[in-house]
Amino acid sequence: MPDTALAETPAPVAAKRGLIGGRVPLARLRDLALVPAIVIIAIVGQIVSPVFLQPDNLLNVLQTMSEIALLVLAETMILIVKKMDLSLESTMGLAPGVAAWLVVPVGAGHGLGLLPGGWAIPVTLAVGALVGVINAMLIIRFGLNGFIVTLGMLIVLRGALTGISGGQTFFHLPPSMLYLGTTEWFGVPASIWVCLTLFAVAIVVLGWTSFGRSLYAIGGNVDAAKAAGIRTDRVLWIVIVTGSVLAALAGLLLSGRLASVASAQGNGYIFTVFAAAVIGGISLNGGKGTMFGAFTGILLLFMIQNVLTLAGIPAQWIGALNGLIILAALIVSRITGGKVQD
Amino acid sequence: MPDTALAETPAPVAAKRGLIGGRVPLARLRDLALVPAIVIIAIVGQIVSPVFLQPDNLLNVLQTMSEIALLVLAETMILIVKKMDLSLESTMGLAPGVAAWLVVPVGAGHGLGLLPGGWAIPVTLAVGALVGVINAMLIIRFGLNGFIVTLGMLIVLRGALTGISGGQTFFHLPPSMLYLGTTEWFGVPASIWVCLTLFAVAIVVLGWTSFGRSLYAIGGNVDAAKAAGIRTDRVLWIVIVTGSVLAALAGLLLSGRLASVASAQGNGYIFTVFAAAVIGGISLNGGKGTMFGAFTGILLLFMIQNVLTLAGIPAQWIGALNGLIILAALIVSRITGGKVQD
Amino acid sequence: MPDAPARAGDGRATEDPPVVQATGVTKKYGPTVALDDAGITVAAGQTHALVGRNGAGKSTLVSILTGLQAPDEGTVTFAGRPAPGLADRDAWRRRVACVYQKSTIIPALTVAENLFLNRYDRGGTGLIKWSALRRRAAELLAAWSVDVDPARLAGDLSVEQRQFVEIARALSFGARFVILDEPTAQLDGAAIQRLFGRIRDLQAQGVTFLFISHHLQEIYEICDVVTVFRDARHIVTAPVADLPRSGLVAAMTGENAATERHDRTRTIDAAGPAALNVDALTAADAYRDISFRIASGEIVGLAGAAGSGRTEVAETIVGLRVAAAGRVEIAGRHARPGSVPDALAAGAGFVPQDRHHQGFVPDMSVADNGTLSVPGKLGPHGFIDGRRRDALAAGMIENLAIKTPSPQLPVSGLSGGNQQKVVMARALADEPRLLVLINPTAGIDVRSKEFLLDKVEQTAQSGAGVLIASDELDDLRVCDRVLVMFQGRVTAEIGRGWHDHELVAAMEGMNLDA
Amino acid sequence: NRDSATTADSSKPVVGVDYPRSDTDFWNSFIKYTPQFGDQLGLTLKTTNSQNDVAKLTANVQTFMSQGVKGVVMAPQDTAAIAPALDQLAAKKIPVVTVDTRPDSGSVAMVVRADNKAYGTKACQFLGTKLAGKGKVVMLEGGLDSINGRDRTDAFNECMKTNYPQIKVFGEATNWDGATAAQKLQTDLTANPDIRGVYMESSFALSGTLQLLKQKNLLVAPDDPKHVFVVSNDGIPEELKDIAAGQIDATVSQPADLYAKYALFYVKAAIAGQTFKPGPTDHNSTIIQVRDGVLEDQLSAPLVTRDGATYGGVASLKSDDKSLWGNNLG
Ligand SMILES: Nc1ncnc2c1ncn2[C@@H]1O[C@H](COP(=O)(O)OP(=O)(O)OP(=O)(O)O)[C@@H](O)[C@H]1O
Ligand SMILES: Nc1ncnc2c1ncn2[C@@H]1O[C@H](COP(=O)(O)OP(=O)(O)OP(=O)(O)O)[C@@H](O)[C@H]1O
Ligand SMILES: [Mg+2]
Ligand SMILES: [Mg+2]
Repeated sequence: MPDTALAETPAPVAAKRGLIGGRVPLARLRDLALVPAIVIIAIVGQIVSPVFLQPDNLLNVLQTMSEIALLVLAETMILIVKKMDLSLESTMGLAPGVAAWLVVPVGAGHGLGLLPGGWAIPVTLAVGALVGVINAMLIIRFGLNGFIVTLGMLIVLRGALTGISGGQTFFHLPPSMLYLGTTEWFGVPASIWVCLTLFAVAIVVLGWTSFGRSLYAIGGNVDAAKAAGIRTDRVLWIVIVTGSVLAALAGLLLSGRLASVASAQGNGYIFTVFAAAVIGGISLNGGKGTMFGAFTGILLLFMIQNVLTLAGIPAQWIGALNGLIILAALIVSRITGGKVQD
Repeated sequence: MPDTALAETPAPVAAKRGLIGGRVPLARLRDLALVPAIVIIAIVGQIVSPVFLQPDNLLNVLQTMSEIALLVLAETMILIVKKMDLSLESTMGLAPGVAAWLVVPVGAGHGLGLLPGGWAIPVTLAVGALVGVINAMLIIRFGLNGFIVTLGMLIVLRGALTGISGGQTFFHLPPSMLYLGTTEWFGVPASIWVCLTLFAVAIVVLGWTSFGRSLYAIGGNVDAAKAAGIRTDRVLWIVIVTGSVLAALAGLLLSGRLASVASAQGNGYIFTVFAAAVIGGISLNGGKGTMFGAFTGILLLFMIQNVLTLAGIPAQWIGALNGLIILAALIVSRITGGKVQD
Repeated sequence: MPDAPARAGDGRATEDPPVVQATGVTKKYGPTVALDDAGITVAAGQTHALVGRNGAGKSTLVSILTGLQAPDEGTVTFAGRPAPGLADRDAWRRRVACVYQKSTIIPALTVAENLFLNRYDRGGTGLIKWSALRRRAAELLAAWSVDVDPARLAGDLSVEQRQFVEIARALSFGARFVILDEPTAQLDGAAIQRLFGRIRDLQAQGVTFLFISHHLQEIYEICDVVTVFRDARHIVTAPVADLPRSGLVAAMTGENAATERHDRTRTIDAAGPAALNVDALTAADAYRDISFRIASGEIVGLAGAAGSGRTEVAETIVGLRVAAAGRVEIAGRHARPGSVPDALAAGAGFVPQDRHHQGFVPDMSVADNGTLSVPGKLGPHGFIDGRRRDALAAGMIENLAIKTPSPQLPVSGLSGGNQQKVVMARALADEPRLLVLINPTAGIDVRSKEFLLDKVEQTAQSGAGVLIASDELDDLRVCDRVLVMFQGRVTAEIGRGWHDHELVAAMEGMNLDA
Repeated sequence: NRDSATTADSSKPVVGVDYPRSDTDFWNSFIKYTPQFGDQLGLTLKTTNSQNDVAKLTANVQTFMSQGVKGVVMAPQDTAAIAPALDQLAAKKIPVVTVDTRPDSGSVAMVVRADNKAYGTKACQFLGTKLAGKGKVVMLEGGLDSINGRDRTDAFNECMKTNYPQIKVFGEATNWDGATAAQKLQTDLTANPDIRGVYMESSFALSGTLQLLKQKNLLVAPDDPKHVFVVSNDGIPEELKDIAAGQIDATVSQPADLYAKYALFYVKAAIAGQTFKPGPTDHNSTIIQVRDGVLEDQLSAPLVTRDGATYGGVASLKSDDKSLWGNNLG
């Protein structure tokens, strides 16, 4: 809300900032809001089980979160420009699903075997891009509300995967689809490298390039962005389509890791994605939050899950405990982050 | 956009309005945006199966949608004041779940048997109210973002139900819990009466009382509402708590109809609830839309499902088709409803 | 068209083509005609004023002249050459810089980034160099003597600071032609003078200005030529010297001879019960120890520069803020601090500072907005009787001459002046004993302004007390006395018949006794 | 192929079949078999899909009644909540056969299912024998809210406790989701590298588990001391292939074909007014009376292993046995 400056002299704000932040702008402190929570969870984890801080276990956490982290990355970009994409979770299943359907030979793997294995990755990414184009067309070109469009798409795409797979799991994926999900580079799973690299790239792009800054400008005030000469529609197209392609990539990683495409792949992930982004400080009203914050958000969620698993909490109470910790992390992070949220 | 003042003599606007609406303001025409879609579905349904328009089948549609329609009613109120409650779906399960847990005798029904059967309904509604109070406290009092708070609550409450039930279904419910879900009044199931009555009340309250009008004022511009002397916080409290109580009531109806409380009761309903509200013309940005519109939204969704069931669509493709029809309904309704959406 | 397109700046013979020329411009928004075959010619070096009532099409012309929108018909030329394509924003920005009426500041970004949005400093890697950017921003702000840390979030700035950031940004492009759309509407006197000083410097360097304002005296102060728009059409262009104030107003309103306001005679019942009694009101960071009394029938001004605390005092009285100490009595009743409903119940009527922010709900109808604070009058038991509401609204529309085709029109569809009238109508809806008005005429054209102030006087005449918190001299002229605030304290009380400079000096904290 | 609302041929009674879900391999096989056996038995089928939601199932039952079906086959995944729908069907004298689950109350013509408790026990016996009664195993449970999942979990735990008390079981709820299962298994393997057995309560976790073992270099021949014994559940073709290839060690074959076949067989019989008595059947199973008015045909769900040996008293079939449904699929 541009108009909310009530007090004509916001001197106290400045004073407070001096107190906490010194030379570091508050905005940047905010990115670190979750760091204390992460440290606490790490300590608790280590107390619960000495395994927690072992490299193996940490890699395990990173690997299991890598695919959903890509969804968080995509959603964060999209939220920053003040749009929304709920259909990412379905794209994550459908894109590799279509590839598997076309590539996997007839028989036990349930595919059609129409294309050679090498086509799998291009097809996956192309399906992702296509979904993005449809979403962008409906949202940007026809001016439909992003929430409803992508909610509709979520249902359609999920249904399409059930349809082509007949509800069955595709097995016998070609080696190209398995590669990223299974290889290790320098002793660390490739999917971790991919995830961390993409986050690093996104942090740089969003923080230090004019394309990245234009995302914030658009999310903050689209008319002002237009007036400043930003081609807002083009940026929105790029963001939405890239988001879907990233979701397809995430699907590829997950399919590779599980060596299969289940017909329910990705179902329900969008809740976690939003929770991570929002806990990580991304505003649903656009223009606010950083990639680093989003990353800490998803990291925190997966660390909590890992600790709960290690602690051997009775299965029936894991859900409630998980929720409570998330809620607590959220409240704490917002209290330390200061001020009423929007 | 505050600055888009129209001309001092916006006569042309009036002319156009006259053209379309006559004495009916355009805003009210919008409420009817889904009526053509409903008529089309009804015709298609009748062609697909002569059963469709039989009273039995229509009552079936109404009864099946009655519980979720109450969630839509609750969410509509909450969206109009520009808040959000994702946790309604969990409240719908937890509230009757707690009642059953306390009331159902030890043994086959999985309960504790601590309270006599008559307590079931008060306990259900009290749990609903309690959830509402917690949400309201976190959102209004502590200024936390409603989306995240209720997303957290969704997980916590769902987990709590799994926790107390151990994942099992409560049955052997006391007669008081069964009553509303099973009785018929004048040959029509009680839950239909309850649902229609509450919608009628909500239409009157929102359209013709100053309390209802204050909801729109708050959603449209909360600062202006405050400056106009509306006790905004109090109204928000009432809306959020009432929403949760309605969700508990919806849970009661569903438990009564199914004579049990499953530990997954309500899971995933929130998608449908949002889809219905938004298709029905409720804006996620607050201050817009009517109860009648929301009602047509949920009615349309359930009619689509019923027609698809009657048509005997192959199981795998029902999901995709359902989504496509929703997407189409949405696009059509927004095109006839006119103008770019927010 | 009454006049041929301006042969502007008669005095200075210009062989150069005009800096900008728009001819035959028509622009429609759906059924609304915002510009109808209108045009303007701005010669090089000129400072050209553009005036007209709310909704006359001024801002629309600005958006066409700055390439934000294409006209439906008509042409725009810069220095004789056709305007660049809409997509080529950089070409536009080389030709013309603009401070738009609507804020183009992005609150979530830092001041530095707002200043250099989309034209960042890049290092060798192609990445943005934030330190260089901040340095440049600091220099730019220093040049404007705007005391703001460039690393601050723009959303945390005061309205005035934000306005200056916008102005500084517009002028930093180095364009030789600058458009300022109501730059002074949000500024106090001192700030306006600072802006004008800066404009004069640039004028001396030959920069051309197009200046839009509802403060007519500013036109006379810094402009050479004035163009008047009315009802989307071009009416007249003339050197300011040739168009006295009355002629200007007549051109704007289409009526001859703007009626001079006659002083109404009001009886102030000084002995009777006070409409407002403020006693030792203190809020730690805004104002200290404020005490005054308003009798029924009395109009009291609360003047002061931005940040003097006048707005905060007024907001405290109606319950929008809570004071740390002190007491407020409205019509003899102690209102619970921080409760607007209580203040309204005690008999207050209220026009908030910024109508867009606190004044109205844009998507609600004129009738609903007008009756928002009087639910009790609309029907029994909290029900709303549509006919009663519409009748009440029709009364307001009639009484305040609100131009609207129907009470059902959403307020967002009204022009600014009429929106303000709706807010005013609501304040008057419950026959208030005390009327509290904050900047009641901001952004309102002259005609509507006179009209609203006239209504205020009428209200006082009927026995209500009025408090006007404003720094607009026109608003304060209707007051029986003016309390001047400076840095949170009441520093002077001035009776009727003051001179402008006297009041301005008091608002700036100069001690006149010295 | 499926006959919709055409001529109501009296010799082809109309039967409503509700599929519980269409997003698992097992139920999709069931969905494939149903029309086949429907044709064979001369039935006209109306089918619906309740997507694992009992509220949808009751709505579908209403629809069946509006459509005038003579009998209903369903697989209520929530065995308690289905009671009111069963009562309504009973009131209309429409016989019901439930597949896979047994309703907690109400009467049905026949329950066609395999004994889920036996699945858990068989898996436990196999793992217990293979591990010689000691070590650590992970059980990837289904969803807590599934009765079949709970039966398998309880039976597995129970059997381990009584027969192999030295074996430590890590039970992990997975919500029938492959990615969740992989995540939890990975955590367990990290914390306890000496885990030597995995029981997956359904084939959903199959390939994720194998990938993980591969990543951890634990996918080795059965005679290697590092070998992790994997028992799956369902008997889909992929599992049988993996057993033959030595990747996993056993599965419990849940007979999707027999489910479809006998559900339709019993519903047709019930429409014709035929009744059954407890005792052995002609298809290698036994009908038992589980409570008054409820008969259950407990189809055999054989343990499948590579060698077809007997483990802890449980006989098994070889993975290439022609009687397994997974070897007869299209
Ligand atoms: N984006 C828009 N959509 C629809 N109508 C518009 C839009 N922008 C302007 N208008 C209409 O065009 C007309 C001219 O508006 P404009 O903003 O140019 O007036 P103005 O002269 O700048 O008034 P003010 O003095 O209040 O700023 C008005 O009737 C206004 O309502
Ligand atoms: N909008 C912004 N305004 C100011 N700083 C920002 C903004 N966005 C990001 N930054 C921060 O600026 C920091 C980099 O600042 P720094 O002054 O080091 O820039 P630089 O480009 O490396 O310049 P130099 O190397 O000359 O110091 C990063 O921490 C980055 O997060
Ligand atoms: Mg304007
Ligand atoms: Mg640096």
